Amino acid sequence: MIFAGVSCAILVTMVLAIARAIKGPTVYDRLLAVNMFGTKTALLLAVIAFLFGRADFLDLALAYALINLVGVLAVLEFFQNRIDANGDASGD
Amino acid sequence: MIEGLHLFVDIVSWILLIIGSICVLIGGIGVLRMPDFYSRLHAASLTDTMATLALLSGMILQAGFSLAAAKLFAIMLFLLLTGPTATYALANSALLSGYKPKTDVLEKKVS
Amino acid sequence: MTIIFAIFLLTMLVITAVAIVQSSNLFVSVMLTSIFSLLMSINFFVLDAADVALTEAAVGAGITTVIFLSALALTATQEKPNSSGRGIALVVVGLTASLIIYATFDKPRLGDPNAPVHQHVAPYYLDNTMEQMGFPNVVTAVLSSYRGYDTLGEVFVVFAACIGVLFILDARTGTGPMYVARQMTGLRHHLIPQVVARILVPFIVLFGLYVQFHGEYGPGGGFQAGAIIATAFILYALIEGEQAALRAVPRSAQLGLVICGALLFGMVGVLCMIMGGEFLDYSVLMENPVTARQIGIIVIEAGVGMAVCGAMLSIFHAFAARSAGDTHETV
Amino acid sequence: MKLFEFLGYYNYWVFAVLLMIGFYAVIAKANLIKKLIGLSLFQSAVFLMYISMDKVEGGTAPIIKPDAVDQLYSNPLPQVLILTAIVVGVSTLALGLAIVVRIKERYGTIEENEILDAD
Repeated sequence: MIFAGVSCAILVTMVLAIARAIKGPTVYDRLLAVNMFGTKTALLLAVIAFLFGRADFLDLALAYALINLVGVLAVLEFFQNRIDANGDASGD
Repeated sequence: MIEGLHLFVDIVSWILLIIGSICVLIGGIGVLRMPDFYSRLHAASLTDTMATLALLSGMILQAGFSLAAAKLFAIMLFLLLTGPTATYALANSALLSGYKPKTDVLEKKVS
Repeated sequence: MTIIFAIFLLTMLVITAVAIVQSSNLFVSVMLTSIFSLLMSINFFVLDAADVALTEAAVGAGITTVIFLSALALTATQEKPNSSGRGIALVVVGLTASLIIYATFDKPRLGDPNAPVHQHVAPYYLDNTMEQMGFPNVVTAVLSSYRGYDTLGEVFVVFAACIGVLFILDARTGTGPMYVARQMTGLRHHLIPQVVARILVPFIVLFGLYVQFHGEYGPGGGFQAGAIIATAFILYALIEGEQAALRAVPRSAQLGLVICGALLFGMVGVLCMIMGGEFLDYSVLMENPVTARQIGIIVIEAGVGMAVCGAMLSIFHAFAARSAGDTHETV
Repeated sequence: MKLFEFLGYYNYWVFAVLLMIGFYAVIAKANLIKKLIGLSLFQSAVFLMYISMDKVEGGTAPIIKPDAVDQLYSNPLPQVLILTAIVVGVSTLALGLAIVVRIKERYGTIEENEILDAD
């Protein structure tokens, strides 16, 4: 039962993160929300695996824990190039 | 004796899970409510470190000594490694691109 | 419990989708697309499709975002306002949506065990996999043995798409000055991500190999493993720059992976025919049909993994090389 | 109970709405990359419908537990179809993006109406 409570807490946080990702205002805020959403997804998948009693599905959470960084680094990589090219920092 | 130990482990893991949930919620609210990017970053990093640590150690205690516990430990390790890295990279590139922290909110409060 | 989860997640999915379409900044759209993919993956997991969720995780978390971003870096990040035809489009879309929703009332309820879809071949697969294949993951069994033709076709579609991208973006294996990419600049200042990512890359490859060879017993298989390993090399390219990544895995090696993977799959089928069976009927490969099927499945899963990994890597490098220093085009 | 029966269709409604959101982006937006994003939303909606159909109440993922008796499993067939379709979807998406990149180089824009004007 405690796992149901934990997953509800994580779900609420995910809703808040989506609100921040949609609201903006800068690209960095959105990126922060996306990154946070990714780590919360890994946690939620681990909790749900326990909740459903199939602990052998933790591989999914492990996959997210490992490759979630790639998205953020990629945005920084290409976005930094953009900023350098345009010479402006507002980004939006 | 064994019964007592089980109860103790259960209680500790529940406390950890509850602390983790509270940290996740606080972080989420902070990300939505904080006034500027850097303070939001601060709130988000709470969920990346403290919540991850508490939730996953709580689950490891529930899992006992098994393969699941090893996987949970790996998840915790990698989340703790990548979360702060992403936060740092974000803060650094925001600063490099000239996005300054908002300080007037604080000054208003102080004066 | 599941239904409450599903309602929560699906509502978030719709909100995200509306935001994706609404936003006029394409960067924002792409970032929200990655949230959409995360939500989709959780949905698949809640709906008892662990293999599909792992595929969505492997593909959506890294590769889709990276490919979209590299395409954005080459085109434009801002959508121009344009409102012509919006009214008609909204009417058409609204009408069709209500028609489809009306039609859903004839469908069996979610999770109905008596739905027609569960009556046809699925019980056969579920009952016989353990006996005929000797391993518990029915999805892998259907993917690589019962429905092996489909998978062969899909691998060749990936192969063809990869070749198409390479032709369209003109990424030859040549080493003339125009094809050598300039060092990407974005992460040059960031020491900590570089160090962490260097630690992470071998673990991602290791995890990919685990997914590849554990696919018979847990969620996983060639498609997921190929995407995960490709993500590891993409991460390497992001932190070390294009040139270092191309030194580690040259273009010819990437193309070799694609071609060898697809050929390996096909050759196993032909070998089965030579041994006296039908195309992709692995049971004739050895004395014991169960062992023979297992060997055949491991080999073709390896082929799928190689093909997917090579295809994703060559697609990424085709985009990245162009965005890094491409000024030679004078059409 | 009645409410839960009714909510059993929620997945299909979301499928319909997502499908049409994607379709709207394809027909109403002039930006080619936005069209491709809409196409991938459309695709995801189809994935969602297939996976919704495989769910069995009280079942679990189709990885057989050797020790469990009378365990229900969800349908493996839609999962196989969608698993391959996701990877194929990414490759075809990349193909579309490659074409958009070439269009941008040729015409200098990725807005549909400007491209039509330039021709």
